[in-house]
Amino acid sequence: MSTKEAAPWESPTLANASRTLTMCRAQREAVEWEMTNDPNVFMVGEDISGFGGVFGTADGLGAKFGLDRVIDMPISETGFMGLAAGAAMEGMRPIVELAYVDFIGVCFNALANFAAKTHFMSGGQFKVPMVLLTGTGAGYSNAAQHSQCMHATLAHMPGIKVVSPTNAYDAKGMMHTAIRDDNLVVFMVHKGASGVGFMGPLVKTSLADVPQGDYTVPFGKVKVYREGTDVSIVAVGLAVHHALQAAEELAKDGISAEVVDLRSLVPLDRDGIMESVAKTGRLVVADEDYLSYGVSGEVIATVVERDPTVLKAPARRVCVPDVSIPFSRPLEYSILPVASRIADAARAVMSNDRGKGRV
Amino acid sequence: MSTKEAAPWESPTLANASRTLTMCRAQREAVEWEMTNDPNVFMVGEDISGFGGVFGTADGLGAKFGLDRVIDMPISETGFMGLAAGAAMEGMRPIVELAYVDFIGVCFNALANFAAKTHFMSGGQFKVPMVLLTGTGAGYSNAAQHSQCMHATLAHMPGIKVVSPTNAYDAKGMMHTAIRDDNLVVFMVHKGASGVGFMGPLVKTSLADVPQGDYTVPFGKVKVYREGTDVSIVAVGLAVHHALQAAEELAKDGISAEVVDLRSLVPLDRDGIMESVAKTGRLVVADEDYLSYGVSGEVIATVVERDPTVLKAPARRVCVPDVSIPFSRPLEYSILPVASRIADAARAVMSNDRGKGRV
Amino acid sequence: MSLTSDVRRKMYEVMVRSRAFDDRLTEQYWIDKKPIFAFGAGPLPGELHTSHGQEPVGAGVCAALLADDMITTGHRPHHIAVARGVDLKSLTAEIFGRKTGLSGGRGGHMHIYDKRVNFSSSGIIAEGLGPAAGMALARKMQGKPGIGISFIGEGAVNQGAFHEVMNIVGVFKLPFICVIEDNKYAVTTHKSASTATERNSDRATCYGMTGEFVSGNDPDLIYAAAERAVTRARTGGGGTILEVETARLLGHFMGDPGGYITGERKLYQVDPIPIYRRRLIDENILTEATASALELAVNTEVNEAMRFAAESPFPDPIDALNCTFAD
Amino acid sequence: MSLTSDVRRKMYEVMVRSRAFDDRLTEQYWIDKKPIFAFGAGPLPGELHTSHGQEPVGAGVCAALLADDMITTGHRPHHIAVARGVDLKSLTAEIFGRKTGLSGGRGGHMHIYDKRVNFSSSGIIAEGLGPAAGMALARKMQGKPGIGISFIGEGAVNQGAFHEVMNIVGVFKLPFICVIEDNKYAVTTHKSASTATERNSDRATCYGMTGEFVSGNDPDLIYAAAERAVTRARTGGGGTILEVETARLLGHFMGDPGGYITGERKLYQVDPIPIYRRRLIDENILTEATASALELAVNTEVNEAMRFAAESPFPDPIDALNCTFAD
Ligand SMILES: Cc1ncc(C[n+]2csc(CCOP(=O)(O)OP(=O)(O)O)c2C)c(N)n1
Ligand SMILES: Cc1ncc(C[n+]2csc(CCOP(=O)(O)OP(=O)(O)O)c2C)c(N)n1
Ligand SMILES: [Mg+2]
Ligand SMILES: [Mg+2]
Repeated sequence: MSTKEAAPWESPTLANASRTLTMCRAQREAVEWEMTNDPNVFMVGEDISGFGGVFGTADGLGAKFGLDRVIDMPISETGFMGLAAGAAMEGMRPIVELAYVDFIGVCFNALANFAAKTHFMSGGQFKVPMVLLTGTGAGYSNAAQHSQCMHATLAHMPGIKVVSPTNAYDAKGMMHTAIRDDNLVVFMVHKGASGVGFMGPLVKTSLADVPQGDYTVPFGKVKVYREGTDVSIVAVGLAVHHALQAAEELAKDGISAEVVDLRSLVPLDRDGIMESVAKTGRLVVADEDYLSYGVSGEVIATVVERDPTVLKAPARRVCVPDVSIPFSRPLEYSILPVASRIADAARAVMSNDRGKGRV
Repeated sequence: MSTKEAAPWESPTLANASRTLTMCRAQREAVEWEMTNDPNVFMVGEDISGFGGVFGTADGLGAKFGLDRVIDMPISETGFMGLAAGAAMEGMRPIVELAYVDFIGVCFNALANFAAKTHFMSGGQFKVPMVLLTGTGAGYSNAAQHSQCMHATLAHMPGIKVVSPTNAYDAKGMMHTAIRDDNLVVFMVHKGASGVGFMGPLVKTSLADVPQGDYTVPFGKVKVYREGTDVSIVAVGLAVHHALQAAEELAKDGISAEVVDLRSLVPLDRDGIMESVAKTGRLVVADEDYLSYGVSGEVIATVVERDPTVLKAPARRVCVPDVSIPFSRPLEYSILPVASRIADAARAVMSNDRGKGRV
Repeated sequence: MSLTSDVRRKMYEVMVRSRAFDDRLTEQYWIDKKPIFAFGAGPLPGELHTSHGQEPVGAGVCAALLADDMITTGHRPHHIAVARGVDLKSLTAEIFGRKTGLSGGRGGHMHIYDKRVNFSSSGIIAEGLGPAAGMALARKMQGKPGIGISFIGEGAVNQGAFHEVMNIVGVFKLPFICVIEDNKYAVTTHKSASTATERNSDRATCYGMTGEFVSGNDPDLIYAAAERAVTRARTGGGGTILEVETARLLGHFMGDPGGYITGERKLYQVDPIPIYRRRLIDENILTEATASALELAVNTEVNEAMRFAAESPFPDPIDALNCTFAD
Repeated sequence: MSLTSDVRRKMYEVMVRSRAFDDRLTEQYWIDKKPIFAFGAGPLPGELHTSHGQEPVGAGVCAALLADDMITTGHRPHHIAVARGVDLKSLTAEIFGRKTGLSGGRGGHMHIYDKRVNFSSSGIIAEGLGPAAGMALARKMQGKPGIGISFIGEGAVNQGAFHEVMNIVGVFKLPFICVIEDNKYAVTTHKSASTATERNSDRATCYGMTGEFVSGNDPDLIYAAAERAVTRARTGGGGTILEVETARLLGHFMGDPGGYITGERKLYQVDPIPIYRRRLIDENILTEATASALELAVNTEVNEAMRFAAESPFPDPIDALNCTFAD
């Protein structure tokens, strides 16, 4: 496809020789490396062979590896999730793209009851090494059925590893790790941070210098993006970038915020969370998923089942307040965990003001 | 069907004139009352017309109301959940039976993306008054795909009310409330407490005297089964009965446990939780669902975002430790929130022993 | 009903209205989306799937329906909404995310609901099928008139929900029509690469339904087939799978240049509106003058709807917190 | 392969083994479940779906397979597992929840996995179809032999997964066989009340597959049809939907008295094993003496498996905490 005709889902290329990449470009390198070096790795999904899928992760891979390894599927998610699981049971390492995690409801059984439980139910006889690459998140007026995060929906079920990188370096390294993992790994990337063409301006803090060759970033370790002493902002996905912005704002008020990226929900780095909160004594959790029965509760509980006395003030959560994602921009932005809401929550925690700022 | 030929899924009848009922008998009365008094109420599900469904909730209703109001469906859960939602949008009040909540993965989209969001997405134009009656829980060696609770899977999604009565009085009153509610209500009953024939001995604390006529039990209020001063055991579903047993044991050790039944996960009675924990200063959450990203974290977070200082000791959770439910009895019982595990957790909380008892 | 001149004029008008609507939206859509494309930018954010080329399906099928009939559809709803008579101002305002929109801005372009005309659309593939069947069932149980019609794309047929609902329709002989808009593509994937049968209407026999295939993207033929299906449904003759060959003239959504539609396949991307205009003039149903007058009137109406929407206030943020539950 | 006397004797033996296996399990199952029935009670807790009457399907199809072929099935797996040659001792021990079981007691009767013979079963309706197709795809990609076979019930056909996977099989021409065991009932629901078509094999044309229907619950005919399907799959002829009329002689699961099977419908509940025995003796494939000897040997073998299982230790509780993730 000529540049003029470039579809918007192609990721913009950054300055030519630079190795500063977007997440989707970085992921793509890992996929390409693995497909080159391991004949068992292949991709399935909708509209991936010609157009690289909605994330551009498969961009050009159809042409390079052929339609037998980058396989376009009918709109039959139950069918092809099951297919991928079966192929994995026979030694293949499928990477499946589900463009929007919102669609998971049509194939949840194949993932959570079959792919996730086969290793257990078979007493370890079968492994199901597969990666589910899926896009999360709101912020571009795509409304209730194309904007969800559903972090907890997946992380709650046993047998699924759930990761969500927030920058290009991690994206590539964690994609290598995911493909080499012998389990079902759900790889969630917020559309707003992925660097995919149709989402407009790049999120600067998601760009990173990325080594050329292969390398792995292990699962189950938080990443402290920014150190601080007053309050820990523990976040996942795009909310990490909002938190970084909030931390800048807070710094102006003399509040030193530590920004902790969970990166991986399963396994969860409970020690890493505790370490930060024990240091700062204050906790704000920022998550674009729904508030109740989700990541935010789990992070808070993690601290409290270790030691509630580390908390100098009530913990606060900045999440989507248990409503569907609205279409209209002012409605949508009012319920997302944007920087201003996170900063407000942090300020409230600092002033130990227990009334305000809670959704 | 003659008594001799009684299928095991029929609930045993208790002493004749007595109004002490099992949950499934009590629920059935509410369904029958509503079907008699509201022509818009009808049932759909698998194997309900002749045999009353796996819970006996529809027992005899097929014969009484005919196959046009107690409708047997093919094994097409996506199809008939969507069908029920559409009927509800046109003013009907369907009660849908999904025998085991484990099957929800084949129809999660129709529920969580459609039925649950239609009221919101239509700006209030359409209502979707439907009840999903479903069975939860383990404890009878039915293994990984027929033993789950999945409380949080449903409660996490906006637009779904999620309730789980634990005794016959509540079961009937909450069923009336559910049928009259203008929203999707998921009515979860633990098979082990429902009193259904195939589960063997009845759980005594689930039986209750039940008024003959109709009455409602509101959603969103915890029920304190047993008052106590030392530790709050907040539980849901069958774990409430385990907690009651644990409380008896604990009493022998001189520990006064308060047993709080959430009854309703959405809406959640956060004040009710706080009231109990503020009083006792100690918290154990017992839930047969998976530990992480679930009810237990939400309950703990609820306390901590109000006031962490009420906790005299770290909170503890007694849940399924993020593994699939194993078939073999000793494996299964080792991971369920049985009374002994709950009592151990409470004792640990009392002794403020932060090391032991956590899964 | 039969294919009178009035019906045909009406169908033409509906097609023109739908096209004008999509054209105006397209203009709005590109504001602030150049030079850097971003779904979220400009006065009309989000994905936008216009119906350019598929107008005959909405026009032809809806012309055969009565007010009581109930429609569900999916992510590409405009031509059907317009043909059904969804209020144009509230529809536009919804797509602009305004307080005056059908759902007060909560829904957006993929989630169009207008209870007054029994219309719903939502964005997950094939998800409207079960609800439309359920609506039909409800009316049957209530002894009220009305059949259920669900529009899906040819790609949506491969979703399990299609199979489940068609079988339920067959078993319970529900008054239901599944309209399959076969525009040959699901995003970039051609029907031949995704579907093991050429004509999805052939599947009807497996479901105790009647199958009809209409080729040519021709409103007159679509109307006739829809009428047969409607009569069948109303008279206890059961459900119909009505597959209609149509054309998606643009990309999957705005921003997709559709460069993968090449060679012979381009031949099928023919605009049906000028063809129908020509025919109605040739058959003296319209004259050049009446056609132009109609087009002018419709364009004025659409422009007014756009103005109404653009001038309407945005909703209050607090509106995000209501309508989750009905009370 | 052809229908030699050896094959037929082997099929008879497999049927007898499966029946003996189910009979012994049934005895065990009822221990401590009377007078009060409880799924969870006794040495063999949980739901138990035996295969009484369906033995010809397992025997007939598996006789036509090679060791490389891969099977998935569902909640009623015994006759297929036995026919496939799943190790009887480890199988029994698994159903008894013992450490020596195939999955160390984690899986149980609905979740039978034996990688050595490429066998899997799991308990959600129709969930094995996609995996079997994927296994077939894997072998194709690896250039290794082996076709995918998935067994489902006639009730499972109404699950969306059936439609999705059959279409995928057709589009990609996968070496795959879907065996539908038509025992007429899904729990209490008769096929005629749940399915809008009489023969599910007729659906094959919609999926670019070949359909075969075998009536009579006859192992010889099943074998022949399976062989045709296998040959087709191995030679690039694509997939087959093979529907086999069979009989569920008992209730859906142990404890279901099956009282809803009445009148004419009872006529179809005929035990296929004595009929086949009679035929083999009549055709001089077996004698009364060799048949009895075979039966005795098989019963001894089954009894030994039961003893092995009963005497095996239970797993350690800690085993619940491993095998969630592979490392
Ligand atoms: C379950 C599900 N899977 C995938 C998508 C993404 N998606 C949106 S439209 C579309 C293509 C639909 O093709 P078709 O049904 O032919 O309708 P058309 O766009 O041609 O009108 C896809 C794959 C979705 N919305 N839902
Ligand atoms: C998705 C799903 N829905 C419902 C069930 C419960 N269920 C188990 S077996 C069965 C009947 C299956 O009938 P059929 O496919 O004909 O197999 P058979 O029992 O006759 O062998 C049902 C409804 C399930 N396991 N999974
Ligand atoms: Mg299409
Ligand atoms: Mg059956």
